[in-house]
Amino acid sequence: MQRVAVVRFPGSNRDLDAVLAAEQVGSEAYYVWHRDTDLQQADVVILPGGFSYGDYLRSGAIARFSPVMGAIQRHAADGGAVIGICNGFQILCEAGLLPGALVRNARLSFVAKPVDLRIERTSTVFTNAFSKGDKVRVPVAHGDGRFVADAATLDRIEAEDCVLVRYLPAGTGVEPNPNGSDRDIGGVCNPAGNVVGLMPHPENAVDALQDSQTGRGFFDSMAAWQPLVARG
Amino acid sequence: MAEPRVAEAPRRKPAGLTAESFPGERSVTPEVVREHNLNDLEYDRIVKLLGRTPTLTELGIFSALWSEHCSYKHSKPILRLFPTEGPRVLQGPGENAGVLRLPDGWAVAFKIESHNHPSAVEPYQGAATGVGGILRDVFTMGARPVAVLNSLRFGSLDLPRNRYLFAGVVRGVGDYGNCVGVPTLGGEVSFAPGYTGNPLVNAMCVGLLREQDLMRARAHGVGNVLLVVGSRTGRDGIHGASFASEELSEKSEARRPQVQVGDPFTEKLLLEATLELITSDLIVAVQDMGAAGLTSSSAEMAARGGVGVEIDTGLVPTREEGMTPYEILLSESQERMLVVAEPHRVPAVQAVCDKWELTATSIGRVTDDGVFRVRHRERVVAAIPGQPLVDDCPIYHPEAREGDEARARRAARPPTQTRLPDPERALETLLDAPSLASKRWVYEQYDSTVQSATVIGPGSDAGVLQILGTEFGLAVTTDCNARLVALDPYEGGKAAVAEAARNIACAGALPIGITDCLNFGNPEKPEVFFQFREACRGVADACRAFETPVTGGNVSFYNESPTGAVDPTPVVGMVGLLEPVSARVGSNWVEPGDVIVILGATRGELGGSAYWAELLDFVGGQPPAIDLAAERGLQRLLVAAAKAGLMRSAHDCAEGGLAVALAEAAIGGPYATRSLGAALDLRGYAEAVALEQLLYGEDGARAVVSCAPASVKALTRLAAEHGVPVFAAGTVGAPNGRLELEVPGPRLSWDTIALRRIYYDAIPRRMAHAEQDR
Amino acid sequence: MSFRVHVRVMPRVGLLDPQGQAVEHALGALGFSGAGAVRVGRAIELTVSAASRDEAEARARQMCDRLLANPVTEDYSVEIED
Amino acid sequence: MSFRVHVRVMPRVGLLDPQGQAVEHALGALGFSGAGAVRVGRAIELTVSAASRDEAEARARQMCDRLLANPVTEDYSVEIED
Ligand SMILES: Nc1ncnc2c1ncn2[C@@H]1O[C@H](COP(=O)(O)OP(=O)(O)O)[C@@H](O)[C@H]1O
Ligand SMILES: [Mg+2]
Repeated sequence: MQRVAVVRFPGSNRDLDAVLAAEQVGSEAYYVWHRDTDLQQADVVILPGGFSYGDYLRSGAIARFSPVMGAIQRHAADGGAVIGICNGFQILCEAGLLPGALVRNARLSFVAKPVDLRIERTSTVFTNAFSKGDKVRVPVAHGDGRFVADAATLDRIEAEDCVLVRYLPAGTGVEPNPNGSDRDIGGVCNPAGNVVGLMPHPENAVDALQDSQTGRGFFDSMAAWQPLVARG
Repeated sequence: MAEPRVAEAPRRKPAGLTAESFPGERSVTPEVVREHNLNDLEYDRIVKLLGRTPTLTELGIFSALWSEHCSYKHSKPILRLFPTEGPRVLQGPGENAGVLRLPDGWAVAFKIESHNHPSAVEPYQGAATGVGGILRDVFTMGARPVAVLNSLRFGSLDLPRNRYLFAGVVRGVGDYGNCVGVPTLGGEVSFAPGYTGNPLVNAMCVGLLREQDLMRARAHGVGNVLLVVGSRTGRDGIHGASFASEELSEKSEARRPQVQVGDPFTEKLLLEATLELITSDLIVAVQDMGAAGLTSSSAEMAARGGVGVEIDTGLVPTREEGMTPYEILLSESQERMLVVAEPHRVPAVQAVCDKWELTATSIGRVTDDGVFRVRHRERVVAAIPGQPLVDDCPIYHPEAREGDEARARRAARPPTQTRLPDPERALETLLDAPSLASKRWVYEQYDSTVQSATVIGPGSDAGVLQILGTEFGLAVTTDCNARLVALDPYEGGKAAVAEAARNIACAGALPIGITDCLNFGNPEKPEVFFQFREACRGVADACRAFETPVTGGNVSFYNESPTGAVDPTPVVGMVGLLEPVSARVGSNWVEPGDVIVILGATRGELGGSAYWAELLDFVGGQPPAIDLAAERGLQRLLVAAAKAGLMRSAHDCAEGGLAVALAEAAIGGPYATRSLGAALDLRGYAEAVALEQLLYGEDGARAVVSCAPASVKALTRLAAEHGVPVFAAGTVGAPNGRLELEVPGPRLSWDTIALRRIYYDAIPRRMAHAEQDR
Repeated sequence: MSFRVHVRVMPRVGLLDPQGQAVEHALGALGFSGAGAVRVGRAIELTVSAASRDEAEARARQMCDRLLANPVTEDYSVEIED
Repeated sequence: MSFRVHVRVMPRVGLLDPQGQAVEHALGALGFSGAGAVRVGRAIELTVSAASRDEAEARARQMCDRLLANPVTEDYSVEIED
């Protein structure tokens, strides 16, 4: 069975949410404390949402120095799957595992609501169960969710097909880009697709009683994922 | 609500009540006594109790514990009116939070607290630390916070200062709860002139625990160790408790304590560490260092346990150099806990705290002489008999007399209109009124999905969460219509409980208990104390009728500002049990073709209505008398109908009456992709009453529900069994269609898209440039 | 004339500064020994048109009092670039 | 010796600065004409123990490169108090 390590930093608060969603798709999920350096043969590592170190200074800026990050770097380099959600995404950008940065929302206030996304790339650990162009509605909950990078980096991200999902353009009945992200980017991945970062929270849209279940596809993808390289 | 306390206090005359003053400390003069908000009666009692003049440190201790905030000296006798018992009650008033029994060995702990004065001074930090305090009250009971709610009152949004306070408070509530990771599932906000200069900020927290993990803040076991856990102690908020117990004025401005700054990150670590300490049985007791910080937490834990304590302020980790025992004892630095543990457990306790990157420092021990003794290293700076310190504050029975002008307002009638407001425009005006309009601008700043248990978030009648791994859930709400309380405190108090229960029942849940936050003016004014007593009687009678015991709460007096006392605002926070959680019901129409049914009768009560307030600028008249039997019947009907799966939606009629309830059901939820039209014929309903009364009257015990055509018969039968009048008013119409009412006279018709825009834009458009307000 | 103004808005002395604490802790963990008393505030840069340097400073201070700093929790300082 | 260091971390020029825009707009609305080009960043103050002023500055710069500033979005400047 697929082993999913959910990393807990001081201040993580969607750690349980990640475990529950992983269990929904039959994965074996367990916590790894940020001071540990052993991922316990994880197939997938999830950096969950929250406010690691209170998001003080910059979101993810302090957590990225946690002892566990070295193991995560190696895991990713070996082709292992790494998924950063919200604060986890911020940490991956701060750590340089993903391009760009996540800064204060354009409207300057925290935003919590469902948003509509379009799946841009499907050959990744977190989206392979979708078809390109699929639309999903999942909640966001962040204050620093505006994805930014210089024009050259943005062009490279697009050229290398590293946009994971985009917010939908505004329209009737649509909950559009909530934070002013460049080019409506809501998530990115590395070229190989084994390291992904996503600002919205699919883990909060998997349960039958929740408003939307379309987040489940992300975790079905995770469960179906085969490592690119045989793990050494 | 202090008391009841355990009785096995050692009554033997405590020895060694000697104490010396701390070097450099002012001596205790009449001025100093007055500065500490202690009157002659109280001071004399202190001297008798000690058999000597108190040291300044002791004076500070008394002024904190004998402040209104800690002693409830004006409210205790009135609070005894509340029903506090019932088969579900595991913990009633007197602990950090009340606790009710749930199915399958689960229990719910919940409590509401005010942070009005700090928020008036510094809205962001005041609101943030208010949330922090109520979270700690709940997790010190051994419960994991699973929901927060917030009940807010401000003056009109036309004034920049009010916009500034509103924006700052909402940001503070959000930033704190979001960071700790507790979803906000509900609340309320309203705006009225009476709150200008004195906003109300009440925060409620709901937590879940296994019954066997229930923890009480009672120190016992002579020789056990006291530890402070969490943040260092600074000079923050010294005298906060007494500050919260006087009117805001230049005088209080001058004495304003240093602002407390919240650190939600440390709070999150404290939460995890505390729950780990409790569930692994490492500690005897734990209490938040809230108002009056170390003083109240240690003295109250000792009194509850009927023991003494001795603490050494020299051991408390401080943030600043040279803090005196006085400052250390009275500091209200946030994110600190006081823990009692058996000596041999201390290393294990410290290990848990260290894992969560917190420090735990031993500062004292439990003693057998019943004395509250404080030393600073070698020097004893306070030695006070513990039980009297907490319990013997004089209790006052102020005069209660209704103000003439309140009686006059109730008797008054709105100015006779040359022309009645156009009924179609009237609805638009009401939906655009900030108090009635959608609070989406507010709750969009609050994380409502974290923890994966949210079933219905903000924007419906009540918030609903599921208890993972079980079949049941909880519904939560806060409610109070202060306009009604101001006009008729007794009926208004009943109405607050009734509206909360209606909100809970509309979600399909059975009301099981309440916590209350009683926000009033200066109780030494007869008209204020009248409002207080009568409102409490109303709350008490309603709670008896609904079998919803009061498990705790908070009294906030002295909510006065240059503009006078705030509207009396007894906020009711209610919890309901939803079995099964899958039976939950939302408040918006779902399906074209569904039948719209009005439950309950309409006499057309406009007294104290939003219609009169918003359209005629008239606040007056006799508010509706709340028929508790009818309310109870409606609640039970809604619960039964939900269980039987007969309803697609249910929404209570409250402010704005039937018309606003219909409009809200049509408009759809905050993220609905469309509104729904409807065609209703009200001509057969409430024939005797005039049109404006029919549409905008605020009679209680009513709800608008929709159901599949096939369910109408069963619902009607069920309603008859519960003695609730039913009227099938029409059917749900097309997406984005029109809302059409056949009434006596010309048909009324609204474009639901337009109504939706008005309802959701009302607050955002007023707050568009709030960043420039101060 | 116009002047480039640098405003520094810092948390009041004595007030808890959780952000400063966190940064101080992190610097220590990164092996930067001997870094202490860290405070984190806001830096605001703006161009102010005024007849003189003094007037520019005076106006900047008014802006701080009215908007840029929260008198209850923050202190500010103003510098004019030359 | 120990030095008081003032670090200013500002959003990279060219990068959208909504906070700066909001402040600029608010200043205008409050009647402060002729205030423009507002940027809002972070001010960090800390004490650094070092043998010399230059060493203090060098160490502060290391701290910025490692932690205090994000090279993707921010520029920083360091000043030593005397
Ligand atoms: N301060 C707030 N925080 C969170 N939710 C809020 C707040 N104010 C209002 N709401 C939500 O908006 C909805 C409408 O609130 P309210 O006007 O009190 O409705 P009702 O009259 O049914 O009580 C409810 O779901 C309520 O929880
Ligand atoms: Mg309500």
